[in-house]
Formats: sequence, structure tokens, C-alpha cells
Amino acid sequence: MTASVSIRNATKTYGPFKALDDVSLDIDAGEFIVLLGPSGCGKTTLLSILGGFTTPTAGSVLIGGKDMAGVAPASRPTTTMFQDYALFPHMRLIDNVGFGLRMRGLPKSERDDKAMGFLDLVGLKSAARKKPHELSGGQRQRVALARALAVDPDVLLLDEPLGALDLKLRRQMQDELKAIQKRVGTTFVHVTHDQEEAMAIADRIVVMNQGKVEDLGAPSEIYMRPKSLFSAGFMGEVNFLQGRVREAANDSARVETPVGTVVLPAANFISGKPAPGDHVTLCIRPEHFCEAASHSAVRLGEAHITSAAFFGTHFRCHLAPMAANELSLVAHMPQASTVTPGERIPLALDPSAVTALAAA
Amino acid sequence: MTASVSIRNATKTYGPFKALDDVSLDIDAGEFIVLLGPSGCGKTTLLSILGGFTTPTAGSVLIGGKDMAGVAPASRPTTTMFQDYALFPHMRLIDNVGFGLRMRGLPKSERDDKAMGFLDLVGLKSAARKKPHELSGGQRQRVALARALAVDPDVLLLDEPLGALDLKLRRQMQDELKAIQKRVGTTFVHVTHDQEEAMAIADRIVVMNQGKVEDLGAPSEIYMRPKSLFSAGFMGEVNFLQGRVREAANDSARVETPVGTVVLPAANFISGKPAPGDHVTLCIRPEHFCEAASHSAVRLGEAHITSAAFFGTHFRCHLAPMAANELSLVAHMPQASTVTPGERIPLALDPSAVTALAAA
Amino acid sequence: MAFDQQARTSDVLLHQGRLKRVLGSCLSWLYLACIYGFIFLPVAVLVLFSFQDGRLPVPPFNGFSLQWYEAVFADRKLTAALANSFLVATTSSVVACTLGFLAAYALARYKLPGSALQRGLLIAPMTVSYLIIALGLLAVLNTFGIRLSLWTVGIGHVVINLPLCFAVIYASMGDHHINIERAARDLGASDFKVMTLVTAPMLMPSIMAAFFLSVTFSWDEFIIAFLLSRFDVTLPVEIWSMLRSGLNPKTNAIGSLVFLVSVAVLLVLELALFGRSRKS
Amino acid sequence: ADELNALVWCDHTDPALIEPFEKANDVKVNLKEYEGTGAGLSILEQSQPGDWDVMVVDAVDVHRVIDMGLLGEMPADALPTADLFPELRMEENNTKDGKTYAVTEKFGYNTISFDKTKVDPKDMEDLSVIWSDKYKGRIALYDYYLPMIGLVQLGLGKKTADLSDADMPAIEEKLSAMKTVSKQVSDVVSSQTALATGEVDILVGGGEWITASLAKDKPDLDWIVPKQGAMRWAQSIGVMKDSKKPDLALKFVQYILSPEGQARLATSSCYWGMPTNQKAGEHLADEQKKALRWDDQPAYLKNTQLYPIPTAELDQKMQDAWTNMMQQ
Amino acid sequence: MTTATLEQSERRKAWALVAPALLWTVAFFVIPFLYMAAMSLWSRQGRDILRVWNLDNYARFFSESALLRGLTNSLEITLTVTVLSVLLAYPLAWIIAERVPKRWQRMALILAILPFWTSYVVRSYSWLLLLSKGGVINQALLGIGLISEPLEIASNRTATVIGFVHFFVMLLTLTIYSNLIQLSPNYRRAAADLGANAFQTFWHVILPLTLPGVMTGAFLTFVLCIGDYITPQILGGNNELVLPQIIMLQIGRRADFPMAAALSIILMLAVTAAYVLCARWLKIERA
Ligand SMILES: Nc1ncnc2c1ncn2[C@@H]1O[C@H](COP(=O)(O)OP(=O)(O)OP(=O)(O)O)[C@@H](O)[C@H]1O
Ligand SMILES: Nc1ncnc2c1ncn2[C@@H]1O[C@H](COP(=O)(O)OP(=O)(O)OP(=O)(O)O)[C@@H](O)[C@H]1O
Ligand SMILES: [Mg+2]
Ligand SMILES: [Mg+2]
Repeated sequence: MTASVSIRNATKTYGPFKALDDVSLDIDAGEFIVLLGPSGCGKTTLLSILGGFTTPTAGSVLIGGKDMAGVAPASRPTTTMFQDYALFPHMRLIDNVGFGLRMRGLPKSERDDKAMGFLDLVGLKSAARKKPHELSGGQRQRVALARALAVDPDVLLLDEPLGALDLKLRRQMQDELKAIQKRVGTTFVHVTHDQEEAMAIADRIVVMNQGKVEDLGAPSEIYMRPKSLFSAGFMGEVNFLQGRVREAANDSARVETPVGTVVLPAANFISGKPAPGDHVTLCIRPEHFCEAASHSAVRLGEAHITSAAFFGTHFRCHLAPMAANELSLVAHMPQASTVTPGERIPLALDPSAVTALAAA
Repeated sequence: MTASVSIRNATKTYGPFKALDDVSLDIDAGEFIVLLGPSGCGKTTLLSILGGFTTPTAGSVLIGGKDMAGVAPASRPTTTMFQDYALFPHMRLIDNVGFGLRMRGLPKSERDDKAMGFLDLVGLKSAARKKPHELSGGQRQRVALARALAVDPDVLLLDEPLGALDLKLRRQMQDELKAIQKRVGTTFVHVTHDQEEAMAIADRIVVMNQGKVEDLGAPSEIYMRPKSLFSAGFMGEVNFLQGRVREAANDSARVETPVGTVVLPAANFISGKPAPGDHVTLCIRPEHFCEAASHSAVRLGEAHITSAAFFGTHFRCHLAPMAANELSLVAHMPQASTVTPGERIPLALDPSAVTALAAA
Repeated sequence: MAFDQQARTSDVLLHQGRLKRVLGSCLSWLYLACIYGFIFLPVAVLVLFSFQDGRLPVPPFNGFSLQWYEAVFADRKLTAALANSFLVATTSSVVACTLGFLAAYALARYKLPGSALQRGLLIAPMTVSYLIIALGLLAVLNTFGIRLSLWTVGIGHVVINLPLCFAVIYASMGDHHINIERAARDLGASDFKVMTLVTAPMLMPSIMAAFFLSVTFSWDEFIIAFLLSRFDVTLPVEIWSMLRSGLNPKTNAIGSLVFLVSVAVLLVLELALFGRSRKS
Repeated sequence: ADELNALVWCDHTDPALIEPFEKANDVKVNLKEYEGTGAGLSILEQSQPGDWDVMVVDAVDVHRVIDMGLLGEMPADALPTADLFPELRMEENNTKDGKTYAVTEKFGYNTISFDKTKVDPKDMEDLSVIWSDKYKGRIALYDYYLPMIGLVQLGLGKKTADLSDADMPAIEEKLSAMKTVSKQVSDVVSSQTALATGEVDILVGGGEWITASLAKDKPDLDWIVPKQGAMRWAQSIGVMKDSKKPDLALKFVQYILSPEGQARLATSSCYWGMPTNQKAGEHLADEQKKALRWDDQPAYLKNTQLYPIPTAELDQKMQDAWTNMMQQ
Repeated sequence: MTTATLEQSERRKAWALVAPALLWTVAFFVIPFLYMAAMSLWSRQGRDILRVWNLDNYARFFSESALLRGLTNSLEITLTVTVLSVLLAYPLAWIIAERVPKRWQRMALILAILPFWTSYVVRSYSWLLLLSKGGVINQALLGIGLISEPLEIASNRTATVIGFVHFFVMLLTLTIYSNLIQLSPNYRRAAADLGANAFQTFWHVILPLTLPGVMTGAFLTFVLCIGDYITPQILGGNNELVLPQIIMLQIGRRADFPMAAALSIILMLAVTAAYVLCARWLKIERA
């Protein structure tokens, strides 16, 4: 029903190119893990190493504690749900879902019963006799899920299952996916390049870049305390501000930046205890610029609004601080505020939300 | 260089099916208009009526004040940028961009010069001698833009020009598109089904549904004061709450809802002055539920958190109000808050941000 | 009123464009009529004179008679040739499709050294005239003392149809099918089962297209069948020798029959396939 | 059932001829047809010894086949030699060193066929009409070099039996002239088609074998032996040396030479021709006899000559001359 | 260790799958072809084949005008046929793709290639009956008084070309049509939008984009046409021989296989030359 996964120093090279570079990762049984990263970063490669479609150049994979080297996809306790669903176009839904059972030699009536059960689980019982091309994208995705679950895998591997859906349907399917995972308890390893999707469904997110794991943790952890510039940038819009540590106390440090001086808690320094003279990069999310009035805020002088666009929940503005005119900061202003390009506004910052990384 | 566009009662039927249903629309010269709507709502149809590729069944189109009936695409002051770019694959970029000039009989050296200028405008001067297949999606899009601009149209028609790009590139191209439009001053009519894109670039958005114009206005206007349930739902996540007007004063009205009673300013009633007994639907965006502490907020009793997911700038929660347990409301909770499913929180609402529409 | 006026002026404008278009489409239809006339002329004459009452399938048309159709059905050589043609066409097409499918599958799904060369080799017979293929085979078969028969004709037809089947099936084997096959393997299907239960059914439209193309070519092929057969001959060869042995409308009758049967088969297939393509 | 493999001219493929033999002897006769001795020898070269049991070949070429060691001896007394037209016994062709290898089975003439309503039959009495301008563009030439070159030789006033290298230049010149005035060079069916459709009015090389079967539908077609004479074709049948069923093969030969077989062969669907066995007359209808011109045979036989019998080199030369003529 | 064997077994499987097709092609195409190439260097001497390598056959080919004419006839006829067929088929395909309403297009296309399914031999023969002096065309034209003398269109090159063109127009219409409908309609719209008239759109955009398809079809036409024996044999009236006819004569009349092989190799070289000329447009690709 469910199993833990352990990836140890997995590397995959294609000629001189390292698609996967010494990746190690431990996944608990029943966890919902999301592999997140830009196109070409190796997510599919890692997933297909787990599924057994690709053999790693080096390293090993353990599922439920058993080494998977040389085990064919069919014999692994994994099932993959492919990005394009990979439904068999010439089979009815019930035959699609029952295919794995058929391969396991189940008699027809029994497998039809079971397949019906899984179609019911995903809410498509009434369409059992249709063919895949008669379904909408979202429905196909559910059939693919039912088919993968029907063989009762310990680990379900999902390669961008929601990539082809439009935004609205996507959000809806995310909720369903999460709900089904909770119900069946299977370990899910889910690949996506959409950070919103990752945050919405993951127990833990693995941020990948160029074949390496950049960051790893619960969604809020990665968003609020990214461990690398890449991770910070990938999880959402962010302003990078170069700075230098001026003074460092036990529990806080003073950092000098082009727009002013900020005192940050020591815990916000990801790369270790700050020391005077360290070059750091401050990561500031647009929503962390706040009204100067706020009590915990640090004032940073004034800034010009160079442009503003309404984004529904907020205005997205480009700001040019007076102290460093050449900088362009992105800040979110409240929906209710009236922002006019050219206006001057006071700039303030909530220091507890700022992360300091070693300068690149 | 630029011209106004006026569409009067345009209708297009395909057999019994109305692809476009009595659409009237006035566009100012130099405006950036976005046609927004779900797939199949008639956006492309409207655009190709403007471009002259489709003849309307009824109604007329005026561009720069001149009736376009019977005017061929080539003779119209419009150029279209197609969804698939339609770059001529056998021509180099410079020849693609220069094609329109060539058709106008410009000598080679002159048109090459001009084409070079437009390639420069879109930052592809150095690739002028490449063929389209050697370019990335984003680059192709820019060539298509350059080709369309090269013939100096008064109105540029863009059919989902960014549809094929990935999210990041898309956001980047949006900024560029907007910047170029500002520079050249041409009227842009841009089609998309991505509401974020629409908000990011439009001067005015036209929300379409089933061949009709549902809403029309600046992005913030449409987001904050949608004129129809469809428009409200399409522009972003929204909670619909059924209610009934109990009392109506001159400048405000009291509405009874399953979760409590809310007093709304009369201006928030889109469908006209409220009268007691009216059935209304309140549109409440998730970010408009606020901390009960806020001074302008209306308290609505308490609610259970049924599920919560971290979304970076906020937590997206599903709430079940105590007063109406069967309802499921979506609310955004601040990033800094700690939300645990099962917890009970006080529910409050900023009435000024709520829109009341006639009940469906 | 104003609206009416406007509508009328735009009508005039439309009218001018329409005139040009009408002229253009008139020319198109004229061309269409002429070329269809050209294409159907020999068939029409063929069918008409198959009903000729008399020995000469030339004008004037003497009257309507079915005697030549009777003659066709009474001619056991002709019926034998029909059966032979059918046998050779279907068998060689099945072999060509099978080999073509397997090769296309391997070359599309696996990275093999020299795969471009292999593809070239498999396609190569398409660029060589049938006569040369037939002569080469004839020479080699002679040297090895292999007796000419329907089998050797079949071998020749597989040689010419294999590239065709390979190309058609290979072209339809897109990368988007890879995941479907992986899914099947992932769900426990063996290689053989993947191929028979998933890949082949999935590609059935193009396999069928290749098969029918190949049947068509084999059915009508003359030179290979002529050079590589001895006693049992296929229809084109039999018709050829009928033609050499004297003039009579029997050849018209058999030609018309083949045509009518092919058209019927085509219609049935078309309806079946069309029905399917409309659904998807 | 036994099988018998026969290499034949197309007239033998008529089921009306073969089926009675098959039924009577419970065998299946496999027939492979060819045209022209070269083609037949070519097929034999591509075969294994024993592949063939019976062969039909131009009488004048029997020796070529004997010399290649392909034909087997037949018991002379098993054949109805006495019933044959004396001119068609052709011992010098069918026997060698006193052994009989083949027997003549059918004959006819390569001469001039024409549409008597379109041309002046008087003009056809002189062979020179085939290279004269009078009927330019209305003449078809039968596409078989041996009888055609023979006809030219006759037209030049010489005997085919004397044809040698030295005659070739003159012949080539006439061939060229013939090509110039002709419309086409064609095989049997194209010739028939051309005559029947009026594409041409004269067929050089034709004879009863072209016109007889069309007699009913095209009564205007006629043929004539010009005053210089014409070619006489004769085909022989023999048993192959390596045949695995010599007895059955002989039986087949006997059947073909029997009066019934001869009558059927004479009127076979592919082409008609005179039977060599005089007794076949009893089995032919009067109309058929008329089409074959049964009663005129003595006169024709007197005024016709056999095909030339070239050496290998001369044969090559003749073929080249023929090909050159076509390509001109 | 295990990884290596896994990949090896995959590869072995793949080889097993291509092997039958490759073996078939090698055994029944490559070897015969090489054998023929070798045989073209032997020669026929009287009744025997001289198995000594020499260039006699080729020398003979170039010295005998009748043989050389065969090649030039073949080339002239084939090129005429190819060009004419493309010129006739392209407009037909274009009209079907552009002018015929969508739902009738399939029907129109099938109609255009329907005669494909009459027997090739019978169809060629049918042309003979059509084109001859007493044939349908001449009788009809005489009947309506358009001509006073029958046209000389049978049993000559004209007839051969007509017979060929009839066949290849059908073939090319099919290939060109499938190319035309694969083009995005937006190309045409974009060109029109940028000011191109119908002709300019066709000349600058549609034609270049369909050229690869046309060239592929034309090359196939060339290959099939130059190697065909039936049509010239039935319709040409033997007034001039094409290479395949001469090849058949070598086999049929003299069993001169070496010469036939040499002529075949020459035919093959002509095809190769054609291939080289249009190679850059030819493409056989996976979708
Ligand atoms: N068979 C292969 N041969 C060579 N390179 C390959 C192969 N498969 C993948 N790669 C390369 O390895 C890298 C990682 O590929 P992978 O498919 O894992 O990316 P991904 O993260 O899934 O990207 P996407 O989001 O686009 O699917 C890519 O740069 C890709 O080009
Ligand atoms: N030629 C046509 N014949 C019949 N119906 C058509 C035709 N063209 C468009 N339609 C229909 O008209 C409706 C509107 O089409 P249109 O292309 O304008 O939609 P759209 O808003 O551009 O959608 P999308 O976002 O999918 O491009 C659709 O339902 C479509 O099916
Ligand atoms: Mg991937
Ligand atoms: Mg559209």
C-alpha cells in the first residue's frame, strides 16, 4: 500500500551532460513529495529512475528498503502517471483501468469489478464505456490516476499530471489529488514546474536545478527561508538586495544595503552565523514591503513608483528608492491603496520576513 | 499610425450557432484593449472580423471612422499577429519582417533597412539571417510582432500571442509587449484567456462569454466591481453568497445572508438601487475576509478551518462558517498567521469590497 | 434607414470582390470538370465497351450484351489468376506490414548504432525501378536454382512494399506514443504484450493504410509478377497475355469488374474509417 | 494427378485444347507461353534440367534446340507422319542423324493483311508496297524480326534460305524505308487493334492468324500472298530430353497431332493457323475451313518459303538491325 | 554490471526486431542488386556467358545509337511526363483543397484517384482504343467537326505520355493535396494581411512551402515512370524504344542477362542523378 523511498547519490549522464548530479533524497512512506524545478532540470529523469525506465549512471534507489537495481518497471512497487496521461486510446476506460490487472492475470469479471471501483473513486463510473478521446482533459487525468492506483502501487509517480489543464481546472484537480492521496495513503512523488501547485499539495517540496537538489522542506519553509538564491527566485517573485554585515551580535546582525541599514535576527542568516564584513544577499518578497506605519517595520526612506499594474489582490509596483535610484524594486501595494506612477511613497520593510543568503 | 475602432452590433452565426451575438464596442486610438474569455467564446471570431478574414453576418466595423465592409484584409489598416505566429518557415527573419514592405513594392535595400530596424526594436537584429525554426518560442513571437509592425498598421490584432510560452517567459513578454505598444502608439487588440495576462497589460479589458460582452472596463474596475457573475468568477477566485435585501436606505442597504447580516454601500449594488426583498448574490474575494480586529470589518461569527495550504503570499483556507455549516468559503489568511485545520477562527468581512449582483 | 443605406453601399463593395471571386471559381470548376473528364475517360470507355456486343471493343458501340462477363466467369485461367493475385497481394502485404512495423518500432523506440543508415537501407528499394528489382531477383533466383512460382512473386512484392509500409508506419510512430507504451510496461505488460495489445492497435489506422496501399500496389504490379512467375500468374500478367493473344472485350470486362469491386471495397472502408474519424 | 510442364506458344493455352487431354489422362498441364525462339531459349536457360517436358518451337529453330542438347528423341512410328501435308513433314528440320526430335504441328503465313475496303487489293500483290510511299502512315509492321526480314529478302527477289551477312546492308536499307512509311511496329494484339480501329489499313507480317479470328466482326479484312511469295511459319512440338515423364509428354504430342487436337489447335483462341494433319479437316466446320482457306493451301504452299535460319552471329545482326529500325 | 546487461538486452531486443526487415532487404534487394552490378561486367558470347570482368556491355551501350537512343527516349519521356503531371496535378490539388467545400474534399479526392483501381494494363490498353484513328476521341472530334483529319495521337510518344500522365496526375494530386491541407491557413491569412494578392501569396508562400512535397512526388513519378515497361509497350507502337523495353528485349530475345544488367545499372544511374538533383527537398521523417 505504501513504502518509503530512498535515493542515494543518483547520477545520470548523457554523454558529457549531467542530467542528474549526485542526488540523495529520503521520502517517508505515505508522504506527498513534489519535485519542483524549471524545464530541463532533471525532474523527469529522477522520476523515471524511480519508475525503472531509466538506469542511473551511478547511485542506487531503495523502495521499501529494497534495492531496485536491475528491477524492471513492471516488477517495481511503483506506478507512473505520465504527463500526457498515456491512456490507451483504443481501449474503453474500464479496459484502461483494468489493464494492469489483466496483465496480472485477473479474470475478466473480477478486473472489471475492480476497475469499476476505481472509476467510481475518481467519479467517472458512468463513463466507463467511453473511449479516452471522448473525455475532457480533467477527466482523462482522473482516468490515468485510477489506472495507476488500480494496481495498488506502494509509490505513485506523477509527471506533471496537471500540466495540460487550464488554471481553474488545475486548482480544482490539485484539491482532488491531495484528497485522494490522503484517502489511499500511498506515497506520491509528483513533478511540476508550477510553484503554486507545489505549495498547494506538497507535504514537502524538493526544489531542483540543473540536476541538483537546491532546497528541500515544507512549502512555507522554502518560501520563507529559501536555502539558495535559485530556490528563493523560483518559489515566487523576490527582490535581491546586496548588503554587507556591519555588526553581528549573538541573536541579530546589522546589514548595510544601498537603501539603508537593516537589523536582522541571526536566525534569518541561512548560511550560518553572520560575521562583520560578510557579503550577503537579502531576499525580500514584494509583499514584505509594508506601510511605514506598521510597528515592527524598518523605515528605508522614500521611493518613486515607476509603474504599477493592478493584479486583483494587489497592485504590483516597480519602485526606485531615492537612496539608490538605479535599483528597481518590485513591491505589492494593497488592493485598496491608490497608486499613481511618479508618486513618492515611504518605503518600509518587515525584517523578520527577510532572508539573508551568502552573496553570489 | 493609430486609429480608433468601432464595432456596431456585430453578429456572426454559423448555421444555428451564434459565435458572436450583437457585440458593440468602441476602442480609442492608441488604446491597449484585451479581449478576455474562455475558449470558444468568440474572441478569435471578433478579431478576424476586425482583420477582415471573416465577414460578420450582421453589424459593421469602423476603423478610423471608415466603414470596413467589403474591404479586404490587405487594404485594412490592421495587421494580425497569429496565435501560431505563421512565420514563413522558408524565409530568413529579415525577409519575414520585410514581406509586407516587399508586397508594397519597396526596393530591396530600403525594405531590408526598415526590417532591420524593426528586428532591432524587438532585440533580434543579430539573428536577422536565421530562419524561424532556429529560434525559441519567445523569439519567434517577437519576429511575428516585428513583421506585423513593419507595415505600420493603425491597429494591431494579436490572437493569443503568448499562449504557447511558459509562464516566466510569458510574464516577461507581457512587459515587452506593453512597452512596445507604448513606444509605437498603435492601437492593440489583444486576445487571451489568461486573466492575469489581461490585467497585466490592458488599458481596458473586454470580458466575453458565449459570443457576448459580459463586462468592460479597466482591470481594477472589473476585478473589484464585476458586472456579472461570470465576469466575477473569471477574473479570479470568488465566493458567491446568496442574500436578500432586508432594508434599503439611500446610501446603503442591509443584506441578510446565511452567515449573518451585512450592510453594504448602495454603490456596491451593480444592478441598480437595492429594494427590500431583492434577491442578490454577494461576490466576496478570498482576500476580503479579514481579521475581525480590523475597524471597518463586519463580524460574521466564527468558522472552522477545514483545510489550508500555504500559497507564499498567503494561506488559502477552506472555511465552514458555524452559522451555515454546509457552506464552504475560500479565504486568504496572512502569511504570518498560523492556520491549523480544525481550528476555529472569527470570521469578518470588509463590506466596501463586496459587490452585490442580482441573484442568478 | 441609415443602417439600410450603409448596408447597401457595403453590398456594392462586396459585389466587386465577389465578381472576381465568382470568375475565379468558374475557372476552377471548369478546370475541375476538364481534368476529371481526362481522368475518367479511359475508365468510362473501358466500362462501356465491356458491354460491347461483338468481338471488337472499338466504336461503334453495337449494343448491350453481358456475354463478355459470362466469358470472364467461365474462364478458369482468369479466375485462377484472380485468386492468385488476391493471395499474393494479401500475403505479401501482411509480410511487408509485419516486417515494416517491427523495424519501425525498433528504429523509433531504441537507439541503435547506424539507425540512419538502416532507415536509408529500408527505404532504398523505393527509389529503384521495379524492373531492376525484378531482374536482380531473377538473376539471383536463377543462380541458386530456385524455381519461379507465386512465392517468388510474393518475395518481390514484399521487397517493393516493405519500404512503403515501413515509411508509413514509421511516420506515424510519434514520440507521444512512448509514454503510452511505458505505461503499459509499468502496469506489467511484457514486451510482446506491449506490442500486440498497445502499440499495434494504437497505430492500427496507419498500419491499415500501409496494408491497403501495399495491397493496391501488389495487385496492380506487372513487371515483377511477369518476370518472377512461371505457371501460376497474377491478374495483370494474365491480362497481359490475354491482350497479346487477341483483341476482345473480355479484357474490358475483367478490368471493369476489378474496378467495380475495388470501388465497393473502397467505399466500405471509407465509410468505416470516415465513421471513425468523425467520432474522434 | 500428374503434372506436365509445357513451354508453348500462346495458342496452346486455350482450355478448349488442353482440357480434353487433361481429363482423358488425369493430368494437369502447366503452360508457360512465350513468343519468339530467343525468348523460349531464354526461359530454358533460366530453368533447371527436368523442369520442362514438352516444348513448342518454330520449326526452323528445332536444330538450335537439338544442338543445345535439350530435345529428346521420339519414336518415329508413334507419330502420324503420313497424315501430314507433305510440305510440312520437314524432315530436314525435325530430325537429325536419322532421329526424330520434333514434329510440325501448325503452320501459316506471314504476309500482308489489309482492309480491302480501304486499300486497292491489286497493290497488295507486289511486296514492294511495304516500302512504297503509297500507303504511308497506314502500315503496321509485325514485331518479329525473323519473318519480317525474310519478307524483305523475298521482296528483294532472293530466297530466305540463302540469306547471309552479305544481304544485310540491302535489307537494312529496306527496313529503314519500311519504318519511314509505317505507322507502328506492333505485337499481335496491337496489330489487331490497329487494323480493327482503322489506325492502319495494312499489316505486314500478318496472315490468317491475325484475320481469321476477326472474320466475323471485320469481314473486310483480307490477306494475300504476293507474287514474290511470302513467309511460311511452321511450329514444331517435341519432348524435352531431361523430361521426367517422357511417356506422358509423348502422349501429349500425340494428342496435339491427332485430328481432334489439330482441329482445336487450328482454331485456338489466341490465333488460328493451318493444322499440319490433313485429317483435321474432318473436325473443322466449313466456315472455319473457309476462314483458314483450306482449299487454297496447295497454291500457298508452293509460293511460300520458310523462315531464314541464321547463325548466332547473323541472328545477332538481324536483331540489331531490327532494333535499329525501331529506334530510327 | 546489472545496468550494462539491462541496456545490452534492450539493444539485443531492438536488433531482433529490425533484423527480419533488414535481412529481407539485404537478401532480396541488396544482394541481387550487387549481383546484377557484377553481372553487368560479364558479357554474352554466342550461347555462353563469359564470366570475365570487362566493360564490353557499357562500351556497346555507348557505341550503339539504338541503345543510347533508348536512354535519351526514356529521359525525354520521363521528364515530359513528370513536368506535365505536376503542372496538371497541382491546380487540381489546389482547387480541391481551396475551392471545394470542406466536407466534399474527401469525396473529390477519392474521385480523382478512383481510376487508380482499374487494372493498370487494361487502363493503358483502354487509352489505345481512345486515341486511335477510329477511336473515341477522334470519332468524337470528327463528329462535331472540330477536325477534318484524324489526329495522329496513338502509337507514338504522344500516346505514351498521355498514358503516363493519366496515371501520375492521380498519384501527384494525392501527395500535393496532403501537403496543401497540412499548411496552417494562417500562412495564407498572414500573407494576405501583409498586402499580398492571391498570386503573390501563392508564389511567395504556398508554393515554397509545398515544394518539398511536390519534389517528393515528382521524384517518385520519375522513378516509377522511367522504369515502366507496360505503357510504352502498349501505347508507344514500338516507334521508339525506351530503356525498359530494350532491357526486356535483351532478356526475351537473347537471354543476354549481362547486357540487361548493364542497362539496368545505367537506368539506376539516371534515377540516382534525379535523386541528387532533388535530394535537398526530399524528406522522409517521423511526425
Ligand atoms: N535521452 C536523453 N539524451 C540526452 N539528453 C537527455 C535525454 N533525456 C533527457 N535529457 C536531458 O536531460 C535534461 C533533464 O531532462 P528531464 O526530462 O529530466 O527534464 P525535466 O526537468 O523533466 O524538464 P521538463 O519540465 O521540461 O519536463 C534535459 O536537459 C534533457 O535535455
Ligand atoms: N468556421 C466555423 N464553423 C462553425 N463554427 C465555428 C467556426 N469558427 C468558429 N466556430 C465556433 O465559434 C465559436 C467561437 O469560436 P472562436 O474561435 O472565436 O473562439 P475563441 O474564443 O477564439 O476560442 P479559443 O480561445 O479556443 O481560441 C466556437 O464555438 C467555434 O466552435
Ligand atoms: Mg519532464
Ligand atoms: Mg481563438
